[in-house]
Amino acid sequence: MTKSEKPIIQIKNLWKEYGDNVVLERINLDVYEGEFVSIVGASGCGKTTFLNLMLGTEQPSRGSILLDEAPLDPEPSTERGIVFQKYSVFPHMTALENVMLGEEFSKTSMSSVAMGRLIGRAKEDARENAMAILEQVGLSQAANKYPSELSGGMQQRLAIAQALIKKPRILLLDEPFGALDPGIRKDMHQLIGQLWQEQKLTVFMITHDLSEGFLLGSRLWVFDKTRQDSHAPERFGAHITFDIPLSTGKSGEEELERLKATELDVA
Amino acid sequence: MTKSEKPIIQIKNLWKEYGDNVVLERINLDVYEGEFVSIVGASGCGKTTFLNLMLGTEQPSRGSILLDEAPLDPEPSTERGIVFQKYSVFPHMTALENVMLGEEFSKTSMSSVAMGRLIGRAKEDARENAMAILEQVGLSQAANKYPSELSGGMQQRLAIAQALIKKPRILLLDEPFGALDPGIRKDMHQLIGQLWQEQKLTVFMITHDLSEGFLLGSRLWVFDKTRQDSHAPERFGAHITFDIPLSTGKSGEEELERLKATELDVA
Amino acid sequence: EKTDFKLAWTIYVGWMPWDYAAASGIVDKWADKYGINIDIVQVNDYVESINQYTAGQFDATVMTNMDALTIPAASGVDSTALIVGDFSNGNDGVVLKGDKTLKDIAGQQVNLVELSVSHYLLARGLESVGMSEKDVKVVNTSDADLVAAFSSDTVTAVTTWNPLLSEITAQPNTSEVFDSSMIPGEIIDLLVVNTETLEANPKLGKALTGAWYEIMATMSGTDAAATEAKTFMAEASGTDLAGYDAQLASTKMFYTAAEAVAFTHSADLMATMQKVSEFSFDHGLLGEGAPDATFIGIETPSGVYGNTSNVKLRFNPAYMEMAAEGAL
Amino acid sequence: MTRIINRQPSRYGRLALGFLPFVILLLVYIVASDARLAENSADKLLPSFQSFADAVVRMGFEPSKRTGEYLLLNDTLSSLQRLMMGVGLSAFIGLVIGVGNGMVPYMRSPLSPLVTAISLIPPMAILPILFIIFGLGELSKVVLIVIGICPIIIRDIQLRTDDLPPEQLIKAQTLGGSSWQIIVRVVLPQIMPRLIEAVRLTLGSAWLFLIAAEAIAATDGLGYRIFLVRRYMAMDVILPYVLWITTLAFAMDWSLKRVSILLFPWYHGTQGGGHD
Amino acid sequence: MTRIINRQPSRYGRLALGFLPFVILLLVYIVASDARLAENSADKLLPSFQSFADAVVRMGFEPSKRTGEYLLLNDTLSSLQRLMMGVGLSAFIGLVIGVGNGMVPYMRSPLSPLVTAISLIPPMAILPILFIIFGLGELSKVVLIVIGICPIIIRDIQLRTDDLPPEQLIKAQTLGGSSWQIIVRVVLPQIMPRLIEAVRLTLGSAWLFLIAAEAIAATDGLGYRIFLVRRYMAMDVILPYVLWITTLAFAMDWSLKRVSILLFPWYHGTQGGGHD
Ligand SMILES: Nc1ncnc2c1ncn2[C@@H]1O[C@H](COP(=O)(O)OP(=O)(O)OP(=O)(O)O)[C@@H](O)[C@H]1O
Ligand SMILES: Nc1ncnc2c1ncn2[C@@H]1O[C@H](COP(=O)(O)OP(=O)(O)OP(=O)(O)O)[C@@H](O)[C@H]1O
Ligand SMILES: [Mg+2]
Ligand SMILES: [Mg+2]
Repeated sequence: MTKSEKPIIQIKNLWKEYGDNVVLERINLDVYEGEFVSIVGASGCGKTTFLNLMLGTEQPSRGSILLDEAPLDPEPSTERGIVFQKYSVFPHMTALENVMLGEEFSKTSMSSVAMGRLIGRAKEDARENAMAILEQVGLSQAANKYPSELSGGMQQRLAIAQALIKKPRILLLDEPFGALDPGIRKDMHQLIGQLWQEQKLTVFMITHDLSEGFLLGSRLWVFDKTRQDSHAPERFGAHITFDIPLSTGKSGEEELERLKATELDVA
Repeated sequence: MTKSEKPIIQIKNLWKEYGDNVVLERINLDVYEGEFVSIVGASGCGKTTFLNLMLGTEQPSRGSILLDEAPLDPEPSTERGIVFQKYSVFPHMTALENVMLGEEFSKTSMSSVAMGRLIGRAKEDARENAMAILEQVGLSQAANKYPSELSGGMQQRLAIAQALIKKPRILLLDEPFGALDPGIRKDMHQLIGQLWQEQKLTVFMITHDLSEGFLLGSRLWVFDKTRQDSHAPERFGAHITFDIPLSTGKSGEEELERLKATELDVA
Repeated sequence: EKTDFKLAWTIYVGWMPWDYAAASGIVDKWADKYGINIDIVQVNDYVESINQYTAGQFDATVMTNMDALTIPAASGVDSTALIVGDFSNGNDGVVLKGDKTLKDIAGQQVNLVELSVSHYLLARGLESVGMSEKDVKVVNTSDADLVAAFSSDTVTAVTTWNPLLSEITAQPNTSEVFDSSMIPGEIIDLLVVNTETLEANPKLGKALTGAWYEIMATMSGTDAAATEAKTFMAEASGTDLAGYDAQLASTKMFYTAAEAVAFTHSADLMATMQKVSEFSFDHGLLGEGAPDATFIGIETPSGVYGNTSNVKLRFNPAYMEMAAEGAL
Repeated sequence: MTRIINRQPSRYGRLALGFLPFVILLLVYIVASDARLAENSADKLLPSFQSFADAVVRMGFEPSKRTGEYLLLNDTLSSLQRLMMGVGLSAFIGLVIGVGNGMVPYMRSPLSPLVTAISLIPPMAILPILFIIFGLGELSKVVLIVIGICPIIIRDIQLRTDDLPPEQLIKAQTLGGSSWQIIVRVVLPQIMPRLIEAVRLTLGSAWLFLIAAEAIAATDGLGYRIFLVRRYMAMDVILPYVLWITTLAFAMDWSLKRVSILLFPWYHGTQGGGHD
Repeated sequence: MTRIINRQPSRYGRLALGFLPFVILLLVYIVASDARLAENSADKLLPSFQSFADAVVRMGFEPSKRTGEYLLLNDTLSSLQRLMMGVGLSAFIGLVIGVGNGMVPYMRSPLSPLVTAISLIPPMAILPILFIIFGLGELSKVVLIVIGICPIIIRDIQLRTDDLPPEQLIKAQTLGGSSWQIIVRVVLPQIMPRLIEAVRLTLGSAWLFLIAAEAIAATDGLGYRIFLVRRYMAMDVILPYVLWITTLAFAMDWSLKRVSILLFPWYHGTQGGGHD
C-alpha cells in the first residue's frame, strides 16, 4: 500500500437525499492512490448511489467529493472508469472496437470530433494499444468477436479492458462479478487483483459477496444505517459504519479470523 | 437413505440423439425412493436434456425410463414436479393462487374441467392446503402478493411450494438457485434439505455449484463424455462417469476430503 | 315471384329526389300500391354503386348514359333506362385559371375523373376547337378532392361537375371555357334497371316511375311543398336551398313524363349514344373483346345502334309513357 | 452538467417547451388565414375562428332541418359503434386465432401462412370485392376494419403467446392442467394485457379504415360527413371534425391504458413497466 | 404425447396443412367464377383464369396502344419510386427526430407532444390541406406517406433509444465521448437494425397511403391503375395487380430482413433473435 502525501479522493460531509428520502448522510473519508476499497452493505442502503456520486451521474445534496483536491466534474469523464454488472460493453462492436473506442473519442483529429473515428496512422496506434490491453485481460484470441459471442466472464474482462484504455485515476466497479458462475468468478478475482497491482489503480468495488470483498480489497467499507426511525425509515440515511484496513491476498475466512482476533465487531 | 425393495426410477440403456448429435449415451441407473441426486457436469454436456427426458418433454432415442416399473408418461404429468431457474411461477397470479392452481386443475368438478377453477367448498379446501404449504416455505405473509413483488429467493420458494401441492413422486430441479445471491442461497439450501427429509421426496437437482451438490445430495452424478472424436465432437454423447454416494449434511470441502481419502478420482 | 327490390342512389343534383322519395314515404306508397317492397339505399361512392348494381346487388341504380354503357352493359348485364330524368345543361364544365378561352388549354395538365363524363365532355370540347386529347395531359383526380386540388398552384385546368364546378368557378380569377350546355342532351342522367328483372316484374317499373313523377310534380311547383322538398334535398347534398337551386338551374330536369318521352323518342339520342360509344371504345371501355364501337348494341325508340345480336342497353319509354298517360 | 445529453429542462421549462410548437402552429395558422381572407373574404381553405365556431354550433348544437338530429352527435355515435364493433371483433378473433396459433401446432400450420398472406394484401385494393360479398350495410364497414387490423392483432398475439416462457407451460402440465385448462388459466390471462396493447397499436389504422369505408358507403358517420362537405371544401366543418376524431382517438387510447393498469396490475408492475 | 398443445405435425404434414387453405380458397373461387360465367359470359366480377392470363399479358408484356409503354412495368416503377421516397424520407426523419428525442431532453420536451398529436390525426382527413401546401404532384404523394408513417417511426425509434441501457451511455461518457460522438458511434449504429424493424412494421401502412394518394391524383402507378379500371370493373386487371402488390410487399419485407441480418449480425445473434 503506497500512501502518497495527498489523498486522491477526499469525501467531505457528503449527504444525498431524494426528496424526503435521506439515502446517505455524514460521509467523511480520504482515499489514497493505489487503495482498493471493497464496499459492502444491505441491499438498497445506498452503495450504488454512492458510486453514482463518485461517477458524476448524481450530485451531492450537501458536502462534496474532491478528486486530486479539485471538485469532481459533475458528469462522467475519463478520470473515472466504470464497470457495471451488465451492459458495460457495446454489443454492436467487436471486442477490439470496444476497446479502441476510448481512443477514438480522444478528439485529437477532425475525424474523431466529427465521427468519433480515427483514421490512418492514429487508428493503427489505437489498434495496437487496444490489442495490448486485450492481451493483458486474455482476450487477444477473441478480438474480432462480438460481445454476444463471448461468455459472461469474457464480457466482463472486455469491460475492464475498455475502461483501462483511458488510464482513469480511479476505477469504479458495481458488482462486476455478480452475474458470473462461481468458477469463473475465481478467474476474474485473479485478473482484477493482478491488474490492480500492476497498474497501481485506485479501485472502488461494490460487492454482495463478503468473502470477495475481503479477498480483493485493501480496505473494506460497510454501509449501514445506525439511526433508525421505525415510523419513517426514510428519515435517516446510511453512512460508513466500518472502515477496515485489510491485508490482501488472504481468503475471506482467514481475514475474518484475523479481524475477530483484533476484537472488532463485524456482525 | 431408505432403500425400499423396488427402485422408483429405472433408467435402461438410455440414448438421446438430436439428428447426428449424440447428446447422451448408455445410461443405466436405478434410483430409490427418498434419494437426493445432485447432477453436475460441464456446460452443454446434456444435463438439462436428461431432465427433459425424465420430465417427458423429450423422448429417448433408444432405451427407456421406468417410473414405478411402468414406462414414463410421454408428456409432463403430476407425477413429476419441476422447478426451473426462472419462470417457474405465474406472474399474473398471487402467491396463493399460484399454489392453489394445482388443485384447481384436478378435474374433480365441472368448473375445474371447463374453467380450471374450483368453487365453493372445494375452493376453500384448496385454499387451506395452499396456505399450509406456503406456511412451510415461509411465505404465508406474502400470500396475496404477485411474484413481481417478491424477491428472487421468495419466487423460488413459491415455485417449490407450487410443485409440492401435487405430491409428485419425483421432484426435478434445474439449477434452482443459480440466479440467487450467495446469502439467499444458504437459506434455500436449508429449506430444500428440510423439505426433502420431512416429505421423503425423491429429488434430482442439476447444479453448477459443486459444493451445493455435495451439501444437499445423497448421491452425486457427474455427466461427462469419455469417448472423444476431435474431428466430430458430436459423434459421442455424455454419460454418467461418476455415481458417488454422499453422506449428507457435510460441507462440500469436508465431503471432498472424505472422497479423496477413499481414493476416488473426482478431477 | 320476387317482391323485394333494392335501388341505389348517389348524391347528385338530378338524383336527390330519390332521397326525398324514400324519406317522405312516396316510394312506399307506390310500392304498396303494386304489392312490392322497394329499398332505397344511399351509396356514397358513385362508381361503387354502379359496380354493385353490375354485380347484381341492386335491381336499379342511378347513372349517366355513358356509365350505363361502359359498366353494366359492357359487363354483359342487360340494362334498361327506365327513367330519363334530366340532362346536364351546364352542370359539367371545363375551367381554366386566369382569363382564358378553351384554346388556351393546349399543353396544359387537366385534372378530372378519368373515363367519366367529364372526360367525355373534355373530348367533345377539344373537338369543337379542332384539338384532340393528345394536345393536353389528363390527370386522374378523385372528384371529392378536385376543389381542394384547384386551390393548389400546380393545378391550372379542371373538368368537373356540380357542386364542385360552382365551388371552383366561385374562386377568383377563373374562366369556365366550355360546359355541357354546349353539347345539350349528351350527358343524360338515368335510372337504370336490370332488364331481366324489369321484364319479370313490370310492377317494379310502374312503382318507380309513378313515384318519380309524383315527386317531380311536387318539386316543379313554387309552393311551400316544393320549397320543403328542395330544402330537404339541399341539406342531404350538403348545401342549402340557394345552392341547390343554382345546381338545378344548370340541369335540364324533365319534370313531366311527356318531356322525357319526347326526348327519348328523338333521333338525337341515337346520335349521342353513337358518340358515347365511339369515345368509350377509343378509351378501351367496351372491354378487351370489343373489335369496334358497334360491339354493344344500344336500343332506342328510333332504332338500334350497333350490334343487334348483342343489345345490352335499352332506352325503353314504355313506363314513362304510362306515366304521361296517367295510366299508373 | 455540460453535455447536451445530460442537460434536463426544469418541470416548468418542460411544460412550456411542450406547448411551444402548438402555439407556433396556431400563430402560423392565424397569420395565413388572415392573409387569405384579406385577399378573398369568401375563401374557404383557412377559415377564421369565427367560422369554426359557427360550424361547431351548427353541427353540434342545432338539430338538422332535414332529420331533426344533432349531426355531430349522430355521426359520432354511428362511427363509434362501427369502430367498436370492428375493433371488438378484431380483438376477439385476434385473441382466439392468435392464442390458438401460438398454442396448438395443428392449428398454426394451416392458419399461420394464410394470416401472413392476408396481412400483406392492401385492404383498400380489394374494397369492391368486400362490398360485393358483405353488401353495403354496416357489416361491410365492420369487415373492412376487421380485415385491416385483425391480421396484425393475430400475428402480434401469436408472437406474444410464443414468447411466454415454455417453462410456464411445462410447469402447468406438471400441475395436471389439460390443454384447455392451461389456455384458460395460464395463457389467456397473461395475453389479455398484451391484447389491449395490440388494440391500442392498431387503433390508428382502424380509424383510417373506418373513414375510408364511410367515404364509400354510408349515410352518416364522421368520415361520411367529412367526405360529403369536402365537395364544397367546407374546411370550417372538416377541421373541427378532424380535431374531434383526434380527440376521440386520444381518449380511447388513454382509457385502454387505464383499464389495463386497473385490471392487470401485475403486468404493469415490473415486466410490463416499459410499455407506455 | 396426448395433449393437443404437445402434438406436432410432421414436416410434410405441416407443409400440406399450410397449403390447404389456399387450395380451398382457389377451389371456392373457381366454383363461384364458373357459376357466374355460366349465367353471364361477360361477367367481370369473378373472371376466369383465362381472362387473368390475357390481362396479365396485355398489361405486362404488350406495349400500350395509347402510349407505347408497358403499363405494368411503368406503374410498378412509378409506385415503387414514390414508396421508396416516402419510406426513405420517413426513415431518415424518424431516425433523426427519434434519436434526438431519445437522447436530448431539450429536444424531446417540445417535439414529443407534437409528434404524439400528429400521430393521432387521421392523414386522409387532412388531404385537402396537404394538396394546397404541396401541390398535386409527386411531392404530395410522398408527403402523405411521410405524414402517415413518420410519427410511428419516430415514436418507435424514440422508445428504442430510451431502451438502450443507461450503463452504455455512462460508459461512453467515461471513455471521453462528447454528446455527438456518443450519438454517432454508440447510439446510431445500435438503432439502425431497429429502424429497419420499424420500417418493416410500417410498410403495410405505407402501401395503403401510397394507393390512397394514387387514387386521388395520378397519371400512373399501381394504385392509379386499380382505381381507374375500377371504373369499368375490370377485375381481371385488379386482382393480378393486388396479387402483384402483395408480392412486392412481401419481397420488400423479406429483403429488409436479409439486409438487416447481413449488416447487423451482432443484432440477430443473441439479443435480437426473437424478432422475425
Ligand atoms: N434516482 C432516484 N430517485 C429516488 N430514489 C432513488 C434514486 N436512486 C436510488 N434511490 C433510492 O436510494 C436508495 C438506495 O439505492 P441504491 O441503488 O443506491 O442501493 P444499493 O445499495 O446499490 O442496493 P443494491 O445492493 O440492491 O444494489 C433506495 O432506497 C432507492 O429507492
Ligand atoms: N432441442 C434440441 N435440438 C437439438 N439439439 C439440442 C436440443 N436441446 C439440446 N440440444 C443439444 O444438446 C446438448 C446438451 O444441451 P443441454 O441443454 O442438455 O446441456 P446442459 O448440460 O444442460 O448445459 P448447461 O449447463 O449450459 O445448462 C447441446 O449440445 C445442445 O446443443
Ligand atoms: Mg446497487
Ligand atoms: Mg441446462
